[in-house]
This record gives sequence, C-alpha cells and structure tokens, in this order.
Amino acid sequence: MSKIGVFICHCGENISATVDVEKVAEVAGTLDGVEYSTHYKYMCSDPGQSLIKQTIKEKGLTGVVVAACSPRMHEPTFRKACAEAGLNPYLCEMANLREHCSWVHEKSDATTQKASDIVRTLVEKVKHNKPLQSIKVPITKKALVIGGGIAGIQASLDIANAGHQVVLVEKDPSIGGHMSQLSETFPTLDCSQCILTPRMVEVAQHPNITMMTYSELEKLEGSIGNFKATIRKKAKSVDEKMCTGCGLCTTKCPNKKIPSEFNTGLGTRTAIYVPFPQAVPNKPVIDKANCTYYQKGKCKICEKTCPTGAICFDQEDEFVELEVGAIVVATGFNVMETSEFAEYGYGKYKDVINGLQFERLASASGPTLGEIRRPSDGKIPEKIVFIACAGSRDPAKGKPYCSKICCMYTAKHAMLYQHKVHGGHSYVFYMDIRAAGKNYDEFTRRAIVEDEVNYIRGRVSRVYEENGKLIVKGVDTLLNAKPVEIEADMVVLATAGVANPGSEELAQRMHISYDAYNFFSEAHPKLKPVETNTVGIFLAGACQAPKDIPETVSQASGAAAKVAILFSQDELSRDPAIAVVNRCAPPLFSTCVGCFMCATACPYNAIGEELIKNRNGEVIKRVAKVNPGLCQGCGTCVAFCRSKSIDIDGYTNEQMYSEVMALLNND
Amino acid sequence: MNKEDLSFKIKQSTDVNVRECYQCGKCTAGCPLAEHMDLRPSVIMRMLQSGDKEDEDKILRSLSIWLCLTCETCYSRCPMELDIPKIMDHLRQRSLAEGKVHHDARNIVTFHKSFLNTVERNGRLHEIGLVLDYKMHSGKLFQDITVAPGMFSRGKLSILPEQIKDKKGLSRLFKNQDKNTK
Amino acid sequence: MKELIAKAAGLLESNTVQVVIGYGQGSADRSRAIFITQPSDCEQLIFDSRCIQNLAVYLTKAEIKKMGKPAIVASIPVLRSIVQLAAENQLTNDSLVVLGVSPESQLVEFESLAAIESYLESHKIEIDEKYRKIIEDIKAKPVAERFAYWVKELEPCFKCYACRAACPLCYCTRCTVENNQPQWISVGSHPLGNLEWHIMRAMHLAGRCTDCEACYTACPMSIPIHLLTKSMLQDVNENFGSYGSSISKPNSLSSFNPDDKESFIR
Amino acid sequence: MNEFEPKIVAFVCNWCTYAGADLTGTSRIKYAQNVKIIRFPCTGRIDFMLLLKAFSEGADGIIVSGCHPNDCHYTSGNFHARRRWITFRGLLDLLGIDVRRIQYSWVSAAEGAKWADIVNTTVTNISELGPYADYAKVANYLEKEANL
Amino acid sequence: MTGSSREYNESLLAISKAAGIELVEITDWNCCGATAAHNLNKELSVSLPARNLALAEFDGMEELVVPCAACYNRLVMTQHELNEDSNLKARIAEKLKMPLKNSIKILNVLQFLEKYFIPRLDELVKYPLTYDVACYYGCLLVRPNKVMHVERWEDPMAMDIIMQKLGANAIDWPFKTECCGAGFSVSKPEIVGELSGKIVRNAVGNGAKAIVVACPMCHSNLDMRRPAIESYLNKKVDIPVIYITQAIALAMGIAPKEAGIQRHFVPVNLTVNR
Repeated sequence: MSKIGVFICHCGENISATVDVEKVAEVAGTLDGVEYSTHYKYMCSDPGQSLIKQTIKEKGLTGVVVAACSPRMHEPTFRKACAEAGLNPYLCEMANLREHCSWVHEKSDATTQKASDIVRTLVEKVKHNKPLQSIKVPITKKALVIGGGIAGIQASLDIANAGHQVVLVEKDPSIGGHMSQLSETFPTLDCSQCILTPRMVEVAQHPNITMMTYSELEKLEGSIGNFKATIRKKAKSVDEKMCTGCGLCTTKCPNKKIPSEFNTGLGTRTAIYVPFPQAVPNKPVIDKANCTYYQKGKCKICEKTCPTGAICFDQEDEFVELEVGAIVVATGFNVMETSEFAEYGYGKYKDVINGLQFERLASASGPTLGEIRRPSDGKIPEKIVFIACAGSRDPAKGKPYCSKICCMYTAKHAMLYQHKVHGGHSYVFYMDIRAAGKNYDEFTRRAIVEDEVNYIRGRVSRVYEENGKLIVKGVDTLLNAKPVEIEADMVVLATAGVANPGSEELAQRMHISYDAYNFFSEAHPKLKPVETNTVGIFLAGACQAPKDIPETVSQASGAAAKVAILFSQDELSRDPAIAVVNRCAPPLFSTCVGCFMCATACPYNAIGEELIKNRNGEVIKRVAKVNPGLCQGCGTCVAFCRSKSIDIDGYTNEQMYSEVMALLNND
Repeated sequence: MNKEDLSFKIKQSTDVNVRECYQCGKCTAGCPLAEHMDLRPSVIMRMLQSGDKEDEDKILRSLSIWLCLTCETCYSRCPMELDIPKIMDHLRQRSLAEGKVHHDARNIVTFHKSFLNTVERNGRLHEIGLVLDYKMHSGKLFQDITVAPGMFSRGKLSILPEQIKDKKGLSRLFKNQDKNTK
Repeated sequence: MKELIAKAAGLLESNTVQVVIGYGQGSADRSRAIFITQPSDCEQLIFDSRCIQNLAVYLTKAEIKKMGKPAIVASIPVLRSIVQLAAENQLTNDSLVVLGVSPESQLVEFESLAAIESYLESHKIEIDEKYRKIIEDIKAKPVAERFAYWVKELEPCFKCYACRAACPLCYCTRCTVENNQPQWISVGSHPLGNLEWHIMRAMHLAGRCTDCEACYTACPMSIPIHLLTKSMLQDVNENFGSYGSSISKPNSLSSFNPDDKESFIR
Repeated sequence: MNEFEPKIVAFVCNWCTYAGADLTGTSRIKYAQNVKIIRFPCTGRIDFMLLLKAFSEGADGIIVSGCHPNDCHYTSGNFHARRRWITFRGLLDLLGIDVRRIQYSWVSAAEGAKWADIVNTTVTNISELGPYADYAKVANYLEKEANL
Repeated sequence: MTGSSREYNESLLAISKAAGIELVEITDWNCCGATAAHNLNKELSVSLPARNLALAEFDGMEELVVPCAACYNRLVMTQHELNEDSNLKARIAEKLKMPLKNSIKILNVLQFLEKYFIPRLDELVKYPLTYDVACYYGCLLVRPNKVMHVERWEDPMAMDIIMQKLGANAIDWPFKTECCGAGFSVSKPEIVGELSGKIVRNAVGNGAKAIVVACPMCHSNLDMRRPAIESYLNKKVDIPVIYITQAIALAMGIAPKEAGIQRHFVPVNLTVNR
C-alpha cells in the first residue's frame, strides 16, 4: 500500500492567485493512497524543502508529488531533496500547476478543478514509480583522435592538456592536413604554415599524445567509455626508431618524377619520401606502388645509402588494438577535381586549376616558391579568372549545398595574385558573396575596392583554349545579362568541398550517421553540433561539412571539452530512464520473441541480442537486449513492441496507462 | 504562381518551374545568340518569375524567342537542369497564337511555315518547293539566287518533289491541331 | 505431385529434415495439415485447389519445433509468410527446407530465403478490385454509420482467437490481450473489448500482414476482419511505397522517410 | 455547467511541445482549461492503444504533439511516430472512429503561441462535434448491462 | 536525302555496299518536321517522327539507322517524350491509326559506324588518309545530354576515333559542339555566317586541312553557306567540309564520284596516296 505525500506550492502568488490551493490540497488528501497533503508558499525554498524531507521521514512516504512549476524547472531540486531524506529520487514527480495551469487560465472553479486533475494524475503515476539507480558506466580515460589535420591537432592538444592520454591517428605519412598546404589564411593573410607547424611540433613532443601516422582505423567495437579500436599501421618500410630523418635516402632515390600529393600534382617527389620539409614526423616512408624495388625487384639504393640501416623492405602492415573511452572524428574534407567539369575542359587544360592547387602556387614553400606561374609554361599570368561556385550550389553536379569557404578563399586568392603580380588583371565570377564572419565582409570589400579585383556576377558557361589563351565565356547578370568574354592566361576553379573518399565506409565502421553527400551527421542540428548520434563519438572540422579554420578549431576545442567532461568522472552516470527487455521465470525467460523490430527502429543502435542458454550451454532463446550505455530513453522501441516485452523506466506502460485513467476519471 | 501567370501556364504545359532559376546566368553565358538577343535567356527567366503582365507581353513580342536555335546548350549546362529550350518552344507558339510575333522574326516564321507546308504537301522536304513557298511568303525573291544554280549543277535540287503514298495518314497529323501551322 | 512426394521422402531419408509439413486428405472433401516423419508416409501428401490453409503458421509453434528441422510445402501465400517470418528473425536459411509450389502446381526449390523473396517479386501482393470496392464503399459511409456498421459486424465475435491462432505472424509467446498489467484490452467479448482487440490485431499486422486471409478463413463467425488488414496494406503501400518489409529492407513501420507525406498534422 | 465542456487529453513529447506549453505559460498566453497534458519522452513512445484508452475513458478529443520533423531530440522518434499515425489514422477512419477528434501537431519549444492556438482551435472543433457519444455508448456497454 | 545532302546518302550507301551491309529504307517515311515543327507546334513535332517510328516497327525493324542528325535528334526526343508521357503516346497512336511500341533502337551515323565499321576498318581501309582533320559534331548529335547520354558530351570523341583509324590526325579543338546556325540557313544567313564562321576559323587556326561532319545541316551551313562565312570573316577560306561517310569511302578506295565528292560547293582536293 503506497503512502504518497502531496506538496502544493503557491509559488508566491503565481499559482495561488488563480488556483484555490487549499481546495486542491484538500481534494488530494482524499485520494486513495495519499498519506499526507499540504500547501506552502515556496516549496523550492529551504523551509519548503525541509518540510518535504521532514514529512518523508515522519510519515515514511513511499512517493512524493510536488505540485508547483514545470519539472523542466525544478525536478532536479526536489528529487535531490527526496534523496537527502532517504527516498529514492525517482519516486518523486512534479505536477505542473504553474506553466500549464495557473499562468494560462483565469481564476475559476474550472482552473482549480484542472489543477486537482493534474495532481491526481501524477499521484497515480507515482504509485507505479520504481526506485531507480542512475546507470554507472566505467570510463577508459584515453581518447582516440582520427585525422591529423588542424581539427585533429587542436582536439588532441586540448585533451592532452586536460591531462588525458590521446592517440592521434593520421592516414598520411605526416600530420598537418590541408592547412599545411595553404599559403596564407583569410582574413588576416598570415602564413598558414607559420601558425600551424609549431602546433604540429607540440603534438609530436607532448607527453600525453601518441602519434600514429600512415595508419587507419580498421575496426571499432564497444560503446561510450569503453571502445575497442583496431588500428592498421601501414608498412612504412622504414624503421622509425633507427631512422634519424637525415633525408639522404630521398636525395638518392632514382624515382624522382612521381607527382607530389602535397603539391597537388604541381610538383614531384621520390618513391621514398617525406611529404614536405616541415613534416611531422620528419621521417620518410616508401610508396610501394612507385618504388622500383617493390615493382621490379631490384634497386635498394636507399638501403645502401641509409647510414643507420633503417630501411626494411620486409616490413608488413601491423594491427594495434586500443582501449579508448571517447573518439573525436576529424577526418577532414577534399575538393572536386577540375576533371569533373565538362564545360571547363575535363581537366585537359593545364592552366585550369582548382583552389587547392592555387594555394600551392601561392605558397612560399610551393613548387614555384610562391610566385604565381602557370603550370603549362611557367609564365606569369597577366589575366587570371576565378570561378566561384564551381560544383557548389549545383544540383546538376550533385552538390546542391554551398561549400561556405570558397567565397573567402577566392577573394584571398585574387588578393594574393594582385599583390604578387603587379599590373595583373583578376576577375571573379560569382553568384553571391557569402562573407558572413568576423572581418570577412570587410576582407572581400578590400579585394574589390583596394586590390581592384573585378567581381562579375554570373556563372561561367564554358572555358576553352584558342591561340594560347583560355577563353572564358561568362555573363554579367547585373548588366541585364551582358555576355562577357575574357581571354585569360589562367583559370582557377573554386571547386566544391566534398567528403573524403572512404567517408561512407568509415562512418559505417563507427556506426555514426552521414548525410547524402557522405559528410558525417551531428546528433542534433542545433543543440548537439559536435556529438554524433553514437554517444562517446564526437565530430571536429570539415568531415561534418565544409568549414574554415576558425570554425574548425572552435569545434575541435568543443569536441575536446566534451571528451574532458566525460573523462572528468571515473564512471559515467546517466539518467536511468532507459528501455529494458523484460525477464520472467523459465521456461519463458522473457516474453520477447526476438523479432528485433525494436532494433531497426532504435536511433542509437542500442538494441542488440542476448542468447539465453540452458545449463548445458545450449541456446534456447534469442531475445533483444538494451545496451544501457547507448540507450537514450526515447521509448520508440516500447511503442513498437507487440508483446509489450520492452518497457522504459520512468515512462512505463503502467505509468502512462494509469495517468490516462486518472486524468479522465475526475468524477 | 497564380493561374494567370505565364509561368503557371509554362509549368502546366512543359513541367518546368521557372521559380527554380536562381539567376546564375550560365544559360546566357553559353548562348550562341545572346549577343543578338533583345531579351537574354536568363533575363526572360527572371521576367517570368515576376509574373508582371507587361514583362510577359514584352517576352512574347521579343525577337529573342525566335532567335533561339534550340541548340540545347543552356539546358545541357543549367545547374538546375531547367529545360529552357522547351520554354522557348512554348513562348514561340504562344507568341504566334496571340499574334505578337516580332517584326524581324516574321521571315523566320514564314520559313518554318513554308517548311511544314511542303512537308504537308509531299510528306517529305522538297527544297525547291520550300524555297519557292518561302520566297512567295517572305517576298525575298532574290535571296540565294546565287546558290540555286550551283545546287542544280551539283544535282542537289530535283524539280519534282518526292511524294509519300499515305497522304491521308499524314494529313491526319496536321488536322485538328491548334491552327498555328496554317 | 510425384516430384513433391519424392523430394519430401528424400529429405526425410537423408535426414536433412525430421518432419515434412504439408497437406493431406482431410475429413469429408477437405484438406488438412499433416506432419510426416516417415519417408513412406509421404504418399499421403496432396496438393490441389483445396489446399488453402497457411501452413507457415506451424513454423513458429513449439510443438512442431520440437519435432526437429522441418520441410514445408509452400504455395505463394505460405512463401510470403516465410519471407516475413525471416524478416522478423524467426527463420534462417538452415532452419527449414522450403518445397515451393508454383501457381501452376510445379515444385519450385530455393537455395536461400533471399531467393524466395526474389521469386515473389513476380508474384506481388494484389488487393483485388472486389475488396478495394468494398473498402471504398465502407469509407464512403458517414462516420457514424461506419462506426455502427463495424460495431455490428464485430458483435458476433466471442474472442475465440481463432484469427490469432491461424495467423502465421501472431507468434508472440504472450499476446497483449493476456497482459493485465495494465489491462490493455477490456476482457470479455462485448463491443468495446471486441473493437479494441481487432484494432490492436490490425495495428500489430500493419506493414507485416501478407494478405493470406487465414484469419478470415479461420473465423467461425465469418467476421470480415481481413478487410481491416487489407485496408492497412493499401494504406502502407500508398504512403510508404511498399507492402511492408523484406529480408534485406527494414519493415515499413520500423523505418521512415524524412519526407513522408501527410495532410493532417498542424 | 449545462453547456458542453469537452474533455481533451494531450499526449506530448517532453522536449518540444511540453517545453512549448511551458513557454505559453511563461508568456502568460491564456487558453481553455479543457486540455490536460500527459508528458512522454518522445512522440515515438506514444502507444496507439493509449489513444483508444483515452476515448474509452470518456475523452471527447485528443491532441498528439511533438517536435517538428528533423528537430526530434532523439533524431527520429517523431518520424517513426508519424508513420504510425498515418497507418493508425487510416484504420480508425475505416472503422468510423472520428479522426476529427484527434489533432496531431508539431509544436516546438519556441512556439508557445502556437500551442495556445492548437488548444483553443481543438476545443472549438470538439465542442462543435459534441460529446463523443458513439464511443461512450460502446465503452459503457458493461455498465449499461449492469444497470438493466 | 536526294536533295542538298545527296552526297551524304550516296557515300553512306556506297560504303555500306562495299562493306556488305544492307540498309533498308522505311517504307513511305515522312519528314520529321525538324526545327520548324517544334517551333510552331508541339504535338506535330512529336507526331511526325512518331509516324516514322511506327512505320519502322511495322516493317519489323529492330534498329533504325538515321544519317540525318536532325531527324535523329527529333526521333530520339520523340521516343523519350512518348516514354515520359503515356497519354501523349496513346493520343498519337490514335492519330496514326498504327500500333506504337516505341521500343526500336535508334542509331545515328556515328553509332552505326562504331557498331558495324570500326571493328572491320583495318581490313576495309586501303588508302589511309594522312592529313589533319577537325571533327565537327554540332548540337543535334550530343544535346540535350540528359537525353542523348553522349559520354564527354562537351568534347565527344566518336568521330575522332574513326578518323584516327582512317589514318588521319583528328585535332583537339574546342568548337566540336558549337552551334552552326542550323535552322537559320535560309531565314537568317548572316547569323549562320557568324556562327559557322567562328567554327571554321577555329578549325583552320588549329591547323585542320578538312572539317568532317555527320550532319546535313552542319554541312550545308559550313559548305554551301561559305560566302556568308567569308563575308563575316572578310577573307577567303577554302577548307573543305566532308561527311564522315565520304572520308571512309575515300579511305576504302571508293571512287570519289561515287561518294559524291564533286557535289560540294567548296572543292575537295584531298590527295589520297594511292
């Protein structure tokens, strides 16, 4: 027999002005199962709370209903109070007499009646409340960061500086990502590498960070607090410990004509190589596909030249298993290739390049040492055309979205060109200038006004070569669509930002969701922008959507903070309002028949299977099982279960049912 | 779009929604005749969006719609995959029906009509027939006088038209059309 | 027919299966389900127009499971049920042998359950015009009349649960009607109890029912309950573009499309 | 009160509509007393049987409300709910259970005014439809028998 | 094709005969209506080609080879539109009083050559052509790409590949698919002069000794309208324009006369090294 205590709050005048609280208290007192009922001016005040605590002790209450404001306001307050009085906090419910009653109705009997109805409903619910223990999940305080670009670097440093172990996995031979390829950065025009390389070194030297370059995530199991990740360390054919990074091998390697990824094909590298001078770690790897020895079976010049004998051709891919508590995904993005543009020549014109290639041309460490020279003949272009929205906002090319960064970097490119090539002419074909951001619009204005970049509003229809010039057929939609034809020496396409190849597979490997363009999806578009819908896995940077550096860095720090918050506790304690599959006596064990419709409906992949075995260990039943670490308590599965075998604590079938009954039977 | 708007009628008959056009201008940029047009493709699209009756009238009276050669470049490159040539067809037919054909476009229309006339007459194209018919209606009696002899000597003009047998079947196709072709 | 018998006998001899679920000569001129364990008894197997009972219902019955791995004689409706059961993780490729019987009464064999699904591609569910018409007519009635109509139609129901017993997809070990905490379905066979029971039944079959009509055939009072499931089939198909689930694809009701269309949510 | 006051139950999700209704309160927007709210974690949790129970317990109308599409706190609970509503509604309609008595809506945590509007319009609509006598007749069958 | 594009017909028949391929003319075919029809009358622009499709089906053809690019374009568009819109299809079939499956495979001359000649060119080519040529495709064979589905539609290669196989060097040039002015041949010759002029200029500029085409309209504009072209460029241009089929004929050693070489306005004096 339950002993419920009902505590009705006046909330000063807020409730009592329109609701006859005495009446409500009196009615509540008559309800079956209610041991004690009273009203007080401020229930949330100390005396109010102690009144509740006292009564719990004196009357030995089995449940409490506080009829006051919205539970979204004070539920934690009163549940804490109950806990302090030795009553399980989950035996306390709130009846919302303020937001849902006194504030929205005039003073009247009907209003008081409604208040009583609400109280009665909650009393009936509480009768079916069960004491719950918040769920405890132990946490491995070690983070895995996937991707060594600026996002991954920032996240790793922040987590490491918070005092936690970090493993940073990068697929390329060096960390640094796209940012290390950039020339100068908007809107300040400071040199990208100058601000990035110190961070890269910091990562390498940080006692809490373990770097795994030339490595990729192979497999991921487990859940928040306790992931098990398998990392594939691709064979570098160079023993990291012995190699001193002297670089002798790279100077001697006979294969010198391999297009350099770092220089976006505008420069070359050797088969044993370090991607770029400031690489971290500054130790070479052998690119098997292009190595004479691996392909033809003889050469080994590097081995002969290496003073420390660090070259080992028989090295094989290695698999490392890691236990981590949280994961930050920072795998970055890519840009469309010029070859994807039929109307701009399918990439057959050497002097039609994409934005990333221009960055290399403009970069002091680039193939032209920062001089803007066109790839075909090294001439300095006198006329250069930039085409914005190349692929972006273009449903026909499958990319209806805005790539967000192009407007800014195109303005930057044009600016850099004007600074480097005096008397040069630059044109930007654009649809809209999207420069929302601190000092961004000022920046684009500067390009137009001070650096005299010619902005033309219209899309370019075609680019073709005629007598050594690139003919750009555009239009000026602001001059009633006057056709514009420019004889350019070079054309730069601000090609759309796209998801990295392999993103889809990676997402599936980690069970995080991704959008139609293979960018990873955040858990909530507004309120959970760094979480994924798999708790414990967070997002940083352009793997979620194209982003500029400041945005990437802040998201990375955000993700790091989330990890730090998670690691600030020894075990994870979560609201116990989660789903459970019922259990009953043998031979039934559970009424679940294992149709697993609940599993397909669960947004969190929180429902797995459990095999019920008999003494001899034979499987006699296969039923659903909820992973308390993953379940967020939406209860969608509950409404799906035909046999009512899965239920959700805090909102059980019995609770909801009795609420409906109580609410309607007021006579 | 309300029912009176030309854009609505276009949607009805061509299933192209002009509202999808975001005015990037790529159609105009690629149009081989843009230079000669009084209203360029992207401008026409914009005017259609407004639903302004004066604009709509301007469009139907424009030379542009007749200059369009249906080379399909705009459609093939349009990021929104809008079938502008189809719209042009619609506009031409409407312009003709409402008697709003631009003066300089008259002989284009005459040519098209002559073409269809010879086809209706013979079922096949008969160039002399066509050119004569065209000259009658356009009054351009001396145009191509220089070419014709050359065509004879090269055996490219046959005096007598080829005729198809099933004239009835063919004329059915020309019957109960909206009378644009007559 | 010979083929079928030979095949069945073979399966038992080789002990590939321990029981064959099929049709045999019943009392009067009716067919009945038979469960053969001896190769010699396979002679009893028959298949003709009378064999309309949906044998798939036995696949989930404990008694049958006890007998060992089954082979089952499966006409099109049975095949559909089998696919649905597989989609609901009740069957796996090695949990049974399917002896398919084509509409031309030819023996069809399948190397996997997936193969059955693709075979059914060419035998899609069709709600026949007759029923579409009836459903339309009912929907055409004013709401009050419609309600009265159904209350009357359901009146004879005395909750014998034959519909449930005959349905291959009602294999729950505890049906919600037997759940009294809370009492979801009013006990007793009065208008409310009947209404609640049949609504629940229909809803639980939404996106799952394969339109075999076993429920209707089984109903001793011939209550047109199959109209409910048929109408749901139509709704599911019209709104979500499929008659429910397949082994590979998730069920239409446990999945969704962000662009699902409706007209009634404000 | 001799004038008909409809009984209306609202099944709402905790994250959007419940919060939205809180906002209605904090903005002191007035609405009719007839509607009483039951709080669910998510529209995905709402069991269709509960709606039937509401009717059999004498509700004249029902409001079901949650997060707008794509706003679900649990990313997809409301999408699942929507599919269930579509099918359930179809069935009720066939059975002649008056679907006009169930108002579905999306009300976000920011739409306090919309909540008030939903409540008021529903109350007016249900008042026009009158008491749900047909269902009550069926629901009270037993009692009636007892009274005979 | 006994008119202005007579030599196209002749050369096509000549090479087919020489290669032992029999082409059957559709019984009682009619004109497709070309630009005129769809300019003035939507339904007619569909029904005219539809009649030919029906006739071809009636003759029990599976493949329809359409040398004229305009006809090809109209036929493919028609087939497309009919498949899109079943009511229209029904309506047209009704008018035609003929069944219309609309399933026949339509080949343009390039696809035809690709399928029946390329595999055999090595044996057929006796006198390789050795000069630089510009392959010109025009609009009708490649656009709208959403219907024609030509790969690399902005820079098609089909004709180039054939010319390479004939021994010629097909230059890479940007005007392969620019519009020549097509329908304005008679009504607006000055525009034809301009559009075709740009094409010819670029071809010459890129060192082509001849322009190869697969479309009668393109041919008449580039060849017959040469005066207009020259007045636009205000200089004399003597680059000949030949049909791909004529090129093949020459390479196969068929007498120029049979291939109708003599019918051109711009004299073709291409030496074939015998």
